[in-house]
This record gives sequence, C-alpha cells and structure tokens, in this order.
Amino acid sequence: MSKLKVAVFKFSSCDGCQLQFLNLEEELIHLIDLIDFALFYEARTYVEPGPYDLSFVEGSISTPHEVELIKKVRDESKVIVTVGACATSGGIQALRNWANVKEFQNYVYPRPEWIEVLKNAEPPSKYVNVDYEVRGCPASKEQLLSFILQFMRGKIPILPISPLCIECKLSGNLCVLVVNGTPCLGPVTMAGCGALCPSYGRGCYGCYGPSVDSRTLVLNRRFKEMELKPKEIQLLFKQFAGWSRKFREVIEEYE
Amino acid sequence: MRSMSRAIKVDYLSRVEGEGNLYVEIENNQISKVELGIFEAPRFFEAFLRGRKYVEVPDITARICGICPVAYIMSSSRAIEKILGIEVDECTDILRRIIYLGEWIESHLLHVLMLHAPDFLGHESIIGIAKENPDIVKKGLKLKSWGNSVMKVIGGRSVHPISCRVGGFYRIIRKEELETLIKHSDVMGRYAEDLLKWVLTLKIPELKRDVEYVSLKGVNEYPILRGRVVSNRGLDIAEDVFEEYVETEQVRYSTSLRYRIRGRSYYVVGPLARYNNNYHLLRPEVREVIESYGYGPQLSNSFQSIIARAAETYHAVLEIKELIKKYSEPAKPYEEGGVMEGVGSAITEAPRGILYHRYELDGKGYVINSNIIPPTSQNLASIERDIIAFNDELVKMDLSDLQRLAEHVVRNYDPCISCATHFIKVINIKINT
Amino acid sequence: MSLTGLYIGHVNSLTLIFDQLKSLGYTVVGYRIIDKALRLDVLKTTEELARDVEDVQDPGKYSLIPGNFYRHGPDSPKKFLYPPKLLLFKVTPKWDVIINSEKYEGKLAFFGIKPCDLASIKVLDRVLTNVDELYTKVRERMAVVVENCTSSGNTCFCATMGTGPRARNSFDIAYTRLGSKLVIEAGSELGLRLINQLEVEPIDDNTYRDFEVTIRKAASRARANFEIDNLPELLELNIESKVYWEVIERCLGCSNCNMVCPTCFCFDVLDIPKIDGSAERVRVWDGCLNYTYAQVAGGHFRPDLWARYRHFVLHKFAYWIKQFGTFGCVGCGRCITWCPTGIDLRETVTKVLRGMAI
Amino acid sequence: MKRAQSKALTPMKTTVIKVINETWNVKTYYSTLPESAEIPKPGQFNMLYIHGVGEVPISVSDISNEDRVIAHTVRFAGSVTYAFSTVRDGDTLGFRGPYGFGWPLDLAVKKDLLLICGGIGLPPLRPVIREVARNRDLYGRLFILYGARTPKDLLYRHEYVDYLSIRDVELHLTVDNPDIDWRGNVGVVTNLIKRIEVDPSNAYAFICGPEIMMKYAIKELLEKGFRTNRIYLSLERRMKCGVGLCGHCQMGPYFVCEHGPVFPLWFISKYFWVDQI
Ligand SMILES: Cc1cc2nc3c(=O)[nH]c(=O)nc-3n(C[C@H](O)[C@H](O)[C@H](O)COP(=O)(O)OP(=O)(O)OC[C@H]3O[C@@H](n4cnc5c(N)ncnc54)[C@H](O)[C@@H]3O)c2cc1C
Ligand code: SF4
Ligand code: SF4
Ligand code: SF4
Repeated sequence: MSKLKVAVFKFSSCDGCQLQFLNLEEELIHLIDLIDFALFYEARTYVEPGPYDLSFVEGSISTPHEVELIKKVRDESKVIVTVGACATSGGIQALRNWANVKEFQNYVYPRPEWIEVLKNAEPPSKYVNVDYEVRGCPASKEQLLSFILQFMRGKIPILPISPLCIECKLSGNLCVLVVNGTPCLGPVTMAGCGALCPSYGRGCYGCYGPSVDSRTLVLNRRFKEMELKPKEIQLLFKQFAGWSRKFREVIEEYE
Repeated sequence: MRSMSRAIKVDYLSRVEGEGNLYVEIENNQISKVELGIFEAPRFFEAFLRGRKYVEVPDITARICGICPVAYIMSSSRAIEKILGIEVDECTDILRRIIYLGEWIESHLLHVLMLHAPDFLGHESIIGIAKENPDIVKKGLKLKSWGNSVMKVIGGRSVHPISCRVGGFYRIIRKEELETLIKHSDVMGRYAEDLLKWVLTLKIPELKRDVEYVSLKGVNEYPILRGRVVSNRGLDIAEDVFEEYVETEQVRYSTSLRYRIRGRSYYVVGPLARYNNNYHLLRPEVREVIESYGYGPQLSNSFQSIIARAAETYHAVLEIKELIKKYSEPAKPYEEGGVMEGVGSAITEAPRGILYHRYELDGKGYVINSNIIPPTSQNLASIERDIIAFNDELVKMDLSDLQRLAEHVVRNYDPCISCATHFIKVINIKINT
Repeated sequence: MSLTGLYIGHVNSLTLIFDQLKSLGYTVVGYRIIDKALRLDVLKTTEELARDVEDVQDPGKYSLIPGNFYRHGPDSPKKFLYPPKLLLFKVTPKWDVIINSEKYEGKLAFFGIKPCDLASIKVLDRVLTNVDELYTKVRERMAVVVENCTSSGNTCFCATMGTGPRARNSFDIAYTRLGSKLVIEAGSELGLRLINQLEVEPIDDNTYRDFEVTIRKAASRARANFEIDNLPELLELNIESKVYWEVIERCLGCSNCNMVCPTCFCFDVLDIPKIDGSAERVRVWDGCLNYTYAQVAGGHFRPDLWARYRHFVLHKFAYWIKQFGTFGCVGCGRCITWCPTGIDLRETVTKVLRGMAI
Repeated sequence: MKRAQSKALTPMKTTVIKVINETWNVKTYYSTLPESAEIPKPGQFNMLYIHGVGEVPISVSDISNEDRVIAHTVRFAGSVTYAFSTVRDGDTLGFRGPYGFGWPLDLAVKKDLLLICGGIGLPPLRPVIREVARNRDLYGRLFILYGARTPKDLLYRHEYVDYLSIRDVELHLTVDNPDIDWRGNVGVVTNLIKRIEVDPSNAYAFICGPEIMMKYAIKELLEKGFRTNRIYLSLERRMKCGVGLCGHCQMGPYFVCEHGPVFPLWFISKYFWVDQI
C-alpha cells in the first residue's frame, strides 16, 4: 500500500497545533514509516506538490490572502481536517469579531491603511467544505494520532463529541462546580482533553468548543444563579472557542 | 549580455515556527537587499486584551505562541503580580523554574534536532539525520519527550499548560508527582551530555560580526525567571525601564516590528546572549564538556547558537533534578494579592530570548493597556545583517547554495514568527516579487 | 440477614476489624478525604479513613464540615467492581486476541460504606453476576463492613427506597456508632470470625432504645415525597408527562447523574488502534443522558433531552423492575448532589405522580 | 426476564471467503462460522469486529447448515460499516454470536407468510425466503413486499428470479424515486399491503425496515385485520455489546439485542408507539 500523503497547512494561529505532530516524538519515528508528510513547512524544507490524501489545517482565516489560500488547499486535498480551536471556531483571534475592526486597527497600527485583514477571523469551514474536525486549543497529540490511525484503517474516524463532564468523572476528578462553586464550562464543552482543567482544580475554559447538543443557555442560567456578574459570564464563554455558534448565544446576550 | 543582478526568494521559510519569507538581491557582486519578510497574519492580541480580567491574561497570551507558552505565562504573570503586590513563595518559584526549564528542553530539542541540525549536515529534515545517526535522534527525541513530560506533570499539558496562574498554580503540585520525573533524570542527563558532545563535533561555519548580546543576568543561577538586563557592551538596567532603552523600528516588508538599543544599534537575544553573559552560571558538568571540546565562555557567531542550546539543554536537565529535590509543597497553591490599578512590567528568558510584558490594570483588575516585546522581533534585523556579513561567500555561490546558506543563517536564530507577529504596530506589506 | 443479632462493643474495635481484614489479605477500600470530598479509595491503615467530618449535601452542592458522621462522596463501590475504564482485550497485528486477565486478581473489602452503597452492590449483583466476568470474580471474594446511618443527608431518600438507613442483610459486618459505643452484628461466616476477635456483649435495653430511636430519626429524614408501591405502574401510565419537558429547562445533558449513580451500568466501547498495528478495545461508562447514547448511523432514537431524561427516570423506577426484579435506584442522592444544576430526582418523580392527580 | 450466562465481549475469529457487491453501498460477506458458534437462525444477528476499527451488529443474511457458511449483508452507513468497504476475501473478522431471537418460523408453519421489508431490512428476512423455498410444503403462501429508495438500492436483484420460481409466491417491489428504466411500483412499501389478498387469521407478517416504515406497515396490517400476535417486527437500536449489558438498545424495559430483535407486536406495543421511547 502506498503511503498516505499528508500535508500540514498553517493559517492565523500560534503553531501550537502543528507542533503537536512533532510532540509525538517517539511515535513520530513509526508514523513517518506509515505516512508521508509531503508538505510540512515547520518540519521540513522539501515540498511535494499536491494533491494530498489528507490535509491538516491549523489556524483561522483572517486575511484576504488566506481566503485564496484555503481555497487552493481545498482544491489540492482529498480530505481536509481542521485542527484546533482556531481552525474549528476561529480561535482566540476571533475575539476581534465582536469589536469594531476600524477601532482595533487604529489602536494597534500606526498605519492602519496598510492593513489588509478581514473584518472577522473565521474557521476555514466558513469558506470551504471541511471533512473532519479535531478540536482543542491545542488539539491533543493523542487525538491527532488516533485520527490518523483510524483514517488509515478505512474508518470514518470517531473522536468523542460528548460533554467533558463524562470524561471528568471517568478520570475521577472532583467536580469543581459542585464542590467549590467554580464556574466550569465542562457541561457544555466537548470532551477530548481528559478533563485537564478540573483535574488541576480549575473550571474548564471551553477550549474544545461546544459539545454535541451543548446547552449553553442552561449553563448561563446556572451561572446567573451562582451570582456571577454578566461581564464575568460573558468572558467565560468569550475565550478560545468564543466564536462557535453555541458559545456565541451566551456571549451575545451580554453584548 | 546577462544581467549582473540576481535574486533569491524563499517564499516559505521552512523549519521555522510560523510563516516568513526571505528576499536577497545581489547586484554587482554586492548584496544590495536582504529582506526577512514576515507575512504571518496579525492577531491583535493587545487590542483584545483590553477589558479582559487580569487572571485571564496568562492563558490568553500563551496563545501567542504554541512553542513557548510558558514564557508568555511567566512574563505576564510576573508583570501582573507586581501590580497586585504578590510575591510568590520559594516553592512556587521552584515549580515555575522547573516547568520553564522543561519548555527550554522541549523547544531547544525541537530546534537543535528537527530544525537546525539538518542544515549542518546537509539534510532537508530530521529524517535524513535519523537514517545516518539513529542513536542521536533517538536520544534527542527521548529528551524532548522528557521535557514535555516535565511540562505535563506540572502544567497538565505541554502546549498551553492549564495549571499556571497569576500568583502561582491552580492546585498544589504534589511532591510525588514531580518525583515521577526523577526516575529518568539520570538517563536524560546522559542523553543531554551526548547531545551536547555531538553538537560540539558539528562543523560550524565561521562568521565574524560584532554584536551586542542582550540577556538577563543571573545572580546565583543561570537566568530564567528574573534578573537585570545586561549586555556585553555595558547595558545594565532593571526590567521595568527596558522600554525606555529600546526604540522600535518598522519596515515595509514585514508584519513584525524591530528593535534597537536607543542611540546604539541592533542587538541579539537568545541562548547565545544568555550563554555569553552568564557562562559561569552554567553547571560545571556542562562547562567541563564544552571546554574539553575547545570552546569557552564566549561563543562568537550565530551558527554557534546550536552549542548554546545544547549546553542549556544539558544544564536544564541537571537543574530540574536539583530543583525537584529542593521542592516542598507550598501551604497554598497561589497568592491572591489585592486587586488595584497600576502598571507592571516583567522580563523572563523565553527559549528564544528575553520576553518583555507590560500591563496596565484598572481598579477592578481589567486590562487597560499592554505591550509585549517578543524575542524574535528583537532579532530580525540581526538576521539580515548576518546575511550581509556573508557577502563575499554568498555572491560566489550558485543560487541553490546561496539559498541554503541564507536560510541556515535565518534558522540560527530559531525565529518564532508566531511570536514576532502577534504584536502591536504591525505593518502589512506587499511582498517584493 | 443477621447471624448474631445486635451486640455492643467499643468504637475503637473498628480498627481491629480493619486490621484483621488486612491480615486476611483483603485490599480494604473506604472513604477518605482527598481534596475537599470523601473519596472511596484503597486504604493502608485506619488512619487514612475520614474522621471528624460531615458531608453537607444539597442539590448541586457538596462540602465537608467538622462533624462526627459522614455518608459518601461522588464515588460508589461501582468504581471498583465495574471500573470506569476497562481494557477488554488487545488484538495483535497478526490477529491474536489477548484477553486482559490481570483484572481478576485480589480480594476486596469495603469498609464503612453506607447501607445505600451496600444496596447498590445488591442491585449490581442482579445485573452483573455471571454476566460480567470481572464483577463476578471480584464479588465472589468480597467483604462488606457497612456502617448504618445515624443521620441522613439532605439529598438522601434511602428510607423511601427501602435500602437504609439500616442495612438488613448481605453484609459481613454491620455496625452503628452511638457515641463511643459500637452496635455491631455479623451477617456471614467472615463476619462472625471478625467479631470473634472483639470484646462484645449482647445489647442492653437502653442501648437498644437509643439505637432504635437514632435509626428511626435518620429514617424519617431520608424520605422522598412519594411511595414506591405501584411506582413503576404509575410512572409508565404517565409516560407522556410534561414534567420531563419542564425538568430539562435546567438539565445540561452532561451525564453526571449517570456517572455518579452507583447502579448505572451502561457502557460504551472504544476502539483504540495502536501505531504498531495492534488494537485495543476499552469499555468505558456511558450514560443515557448523553446525546450519543441512542444515536445510530443515520438516525437517533432519543434526540430530545426530555426523552433521555425520561428514560433515566423510567429505567430506575420502572424498567429495572422488569429487567432485574429490583429498583435501579437506592436513594443515595448522589445524582441530586452532583448534578451541576441541582436537579432533584425526588421532585421530578413526585411531580410526575402529582400530575396524575391521584 | 431470563438472563443468559457468560457474556464475554471477546470475539472469535472468522475468515471472509467471498464478497459480493450488492449495490453501490452494500456488500455481502460470506464467511465460515467459528467452530464453537451455534448455527444462527433466521432473524438472529452477530457482532462483527474489524481489527482496530470497531464492532457492529449485523443480521445473518444467508445460512448454509451443511458447510457452516453464513452471510452478512452490510450497508456502509457510518464509521465502522464504512470500513467494511475495504474488507476482502481472505480477511479475518471478529465474530460473536448468534444473538437474539429470530423469526418465529415454528409458529408460521402452515400459515401464509407476509414479509414486509424496506431498504436494509431485506437481509434479515432473506433466510426466511430461503427456508420457505427449501421446505416449501411446510408453509402457506409467501408474499414478499420490498421497497427501496431507488432501483439502484434494491438488494439481491440477481436472486429475484429464484424467488419467483418458488411455488405460490408473490414478489412486489417498489421504489421511492424511480429512474427511467423502472417499470415497477413507485411509492412507499406500505402501499403494497393494500393489494395483497391474504386471510389475516391464517397468516403471519414479518416486518423489517426503518422504524417509521414499520409503523405505517403495522397500521395497514391492523386495518386489514391482523391481530397483534400475528405481526412480528425486527427492531433496531444502538448496540455495543449484543448481550443485554451495554444498555444502549433499550426500548422501554426491553433490551432489543437480548429480548429481540424480533418481537411480536403485542409484546412491545405499549412502548412502541411512544414518541422517542
Ligand atoms: C439487530 C440489528 C441487526 C442489524 N443488521 C444489519 C444488517 O444486516 N445489515 C446492515 O447493514 N446493518 C444492520 N444493522 C445496522 C448496523 O448495525 C448499523 O448500521 C451499524 O451499527 C452502524 O455502525 P457504524 O459504525 O457504521 O455507524 P456509526 O453511526 O458511526 O456508529 C457508531 C457505533 O454506534 C453503534 N450504532 C450506530 N448505528 C447503529 C445501528 N443502526 N444499530 C446498532 N448500533 C448502531 C454501533 O456500535 C457503531 O459502531 C443492524 C442493527 C441491529 C441493531
Ligand atoms: S487552536 Fe490554540 S494551540 Fe492551536 S493554533 Fe490556535 S491558538 Fe494555537
Ligand atoms: S468539574 Fe466541570 S467538567 Fe467536571 S463534572 Fe464538574 S462541571 Fe463537569
Ligand atoms: S478542561 Fe476545558 S479548557 Fe481545560 S483543556 Fe480541557 S477543554 Fe480545554
């Protein structure tokens, strides 16, 4: 069987997600026997031209140049997998989407007129058809590996889509919400990290974005009962996956 | 007649963190133009930090860079702690140093082995080295993975750790959790020593250029979390006044700012600077190896940065082991501090060099203003100057060699473009074609 | 069933029982304080057992305060008998199926668990004995030392479910702490053997009266506003109740209730391909409140949360009887305490019944 | 309700000996039954496992007692079934089963048989057709009503001649969306029930298909005068174990895997009509 031809593309992002491929370390040696990283700027100089069997896309689309590029990536890829919060919901840079871009540009740039950015930072799925998502900020390296291994077996890869609370209990964590009254986004956030934050005694900040059937408005009501201030509730949802539809529903209540 | 002018353009710099390009133009046997272009999209961090609560800042700024998130967490936490009047206790400080050193190991290994070494050996990626010398690659990857475990044990995960916060950590990290790391530390020490020795045998190009090396100055230990800002040309200032001593500069072809010492010139930050300014603070075991290979307290060119990185890696492994022994669980996981308005700034040593953060908070603990000066942007101008210093060799080379060498020079600095571009006053440019 | 009737001894002799269990080779599991809660954990000495605390449980809230009687935390015996994650088997690249056999080792003793916890084991017995290998094996050589509840918590309703606050059977030892006095009885050969090492005497009138009043008082608080007679029929007759719609206005669909329930047994199976070409199958807890629970390729049997919540309630109080001849609920109240929004199962059931205007 | 013993979730091995392309998204896999497995009865199902991919419940779609060869017909519907598209002859599969109760053929002796199937509902009934063909005199008339979405989705097309050669048989096909070559019925399969002339007091109806289709079919049958103990249906739910343990397949108090998948209507009717039960 010929090796899977894999590409790793980067858009507006911190590089953390693609770094996770390199963080596979020991598995990496075996992995490159199974797949061929045909394009991976961070890791190698040589670039094999497309088409690619599997393209991993990190980052959100935030400039006109990136819009063109993602379309090209689509044309060259049989399967596109968006990786990480940036690529699945816009990521941290999508926080600017609520703001007045003009004002942002003036605040940040001495020469705002040179700036060529889109009003919104959006996930690639806004512009092209995306086949799969791997969530998280960053995506977990275990999930990335699992995705590849499942894909290679001819399976439609399955990653968990249920709420984090299930994982939290499976890991034996103490619920920070019930015990400490700490606001936690776990009940509305997609599992996948192993409930890291609660295991370190803090509430989940939602970096995996909404779970399937995520009931953010119910959690919002709960937070109000806990006498959190509107601004605090808003900031909780307005983090790394804030631009996802479900989290937005709460954020916009307070805009 | 053929034109005497030629140019190379590297559209996507590979084996660097982030997206940049390089343009070198040669006219009449003289390099007439070197442009290290950064076309990474601006991400407006300073703009959306306004209005965020101070506790969120470390988590948010961590997302500027997935390769050195701990550096962002530490610089921002320390800057904010200054405003809130928090002094963390010794145990917390030890934990911070351990996780930070873990990041050094992880980041240095990434660069030394995966990004940089291929240049010295004529490979296009680590795969080439793996074929030639599987042993060193195996050891290197084990080390990198150990660095990641150090971060994982303390931080929950290595990219964007979740346990660190302003004032300390979200929960007490148990001594026995750390002790799981000690098990392998002796082996890791040996691997790191082997890696350093291997690096010391690499054929390292000559390059003479007079540069100012800026780093923190350690007092009793090799600097990481704090220290005065010093240079080999007599700079010696407190972190709080750093901004007054540097001036910013813009170029049209880059989305990243550049920095120079006010009234002087460009400078270099990073492992090389740290090494040159603090050699005596490296662990004796490390210095011994270095000296047995004929190197000493001063490394003179940017190609030798790989030595500094390997030396720091070995140092970090030894240091982590000591620190874990010294660690005892603190009484409480973090200091609360009093919320008040004010300005605070801090510098820590990111793997790529000094990382400056300044924040202004209002009375309720929300950010009003901020400024972040990441290491890579401070190095950009020097990278170009290094290439120009190679003028005589470069002009004689054919295009592909020229390109290879020029790229090698860029990679000497382990530029992290994600960091460089996040920040204030970015200019977007059209790339020369 | 009690083999001895009630005896009295001194609370200090609990340590003796504990130590005997250890010396008989049991891995002893009991409640200990970890972080800010009582957790079921393997204990080396009685020192590790939680003491001088009380758990305050309310819908969606849990805390520990100084006190001298406690009930439980988020864990239940299920954690040890039917673990949250269990490797079923591995398949090598060459297709050899390697069954995970290490899982059957050891003798387990629960020490100081409460009558509702014991009741949950009895429920699991019906569901899993001779069906789940691990469970069956561990259960065969398991000991239970149960502590009767002298004070019930705010989310307890064992008295309604008939499972507490006093354990009636299926224990090796049952004891009750009354100040420094220990009221104790044995329910098995092992229990006799354990008591045999203590200094005990038959219970006297006064102590018995004290005991009886204490238990009765605890029972009077551990009640829900419904009775279990005819409960299965009544719930099924009102299967279309709109109360389920109302409840889910507060429900997050997070499955915490399923996870902390000491009898919820549903599981999912994960397939984990390995880089060396082998593969693992791992069993993990799943719950009926979870969206994917009844989802199938190209369809969904319970897409709406009210239907999943209804299934939870009906399974516990109606279907379970038909399936296993017992209720699926033991009245421990964990699902009420550990629900992040504090949904009260007792209230739901009461409301559904009231909706029938009987 | 009685609980079966020993419910090991570890598979036995079986080798695929023949793969037949049925339609664009359905294939049939013939394999030898593992030695220790019982021969499945029509309507029973097995759990098939692909190495590292996952396990799915699949009905047995053909049974040959003599050489212990059985068939499974799989539609590529989701994650695991999709991976079946790459399974070839010679491949090893994991096998557990047979599970559940099959069709009550013993009750149907001397009675007319009405088979109503939609889509991937035909495979579990195919062994019934085979059984009637083999023991023709045991049963009354045989009606096969089968509907698919499009003519391209009709399963076992090459076998219809065989079906028609069975004595006293009626085969009625229908599709939702015809193509230009289609000359048969158009519309849902339940429409066909009206046309069948059968004495409900001397017949059994076996239904298998999407739940919504089964509901309409049942309504037709009841209107025709079928009693609820003469209507049997095969239910489908999410399944992870196949042995009444994982809980997913519950419909009301019934574990579809263990107490079904074939149920007489009267037995489940209390729950069957309840929305999202
Ligand atoms: C008793 C029974 C007999 C069946 N017989 C056949 C048959 O002969 N041919 C055929 O093609 N299909 C049959 N199915 C349906 C088949 O099992 C599903 O299409 C298959 O499980 C889908 O799995 P998936 O991984 O491809 O889908 P996904 O949607 O990716 O499902 C993931 C997992 O959920 C479970 N699951 C999802 N859908 C179903 C479902 N419909 N039924 C049970 N579990 C499900 C499985 O455990 C599956 O592995 C039968 C189902 C049942 C219950
Ligand atoms: S999702 Fe998070 S980790 Fe990944 S690239 Fe974006 S900011 Fe970095
Ligand atoms: S800590 Fe958060 S994720 Fe965990 S159970 Fe509680 S609410 Fe859910
Ligand atoms: S617990 Fe939440 S915020 Fe923390 S790592 Fe997991 S998904 Fe991200």
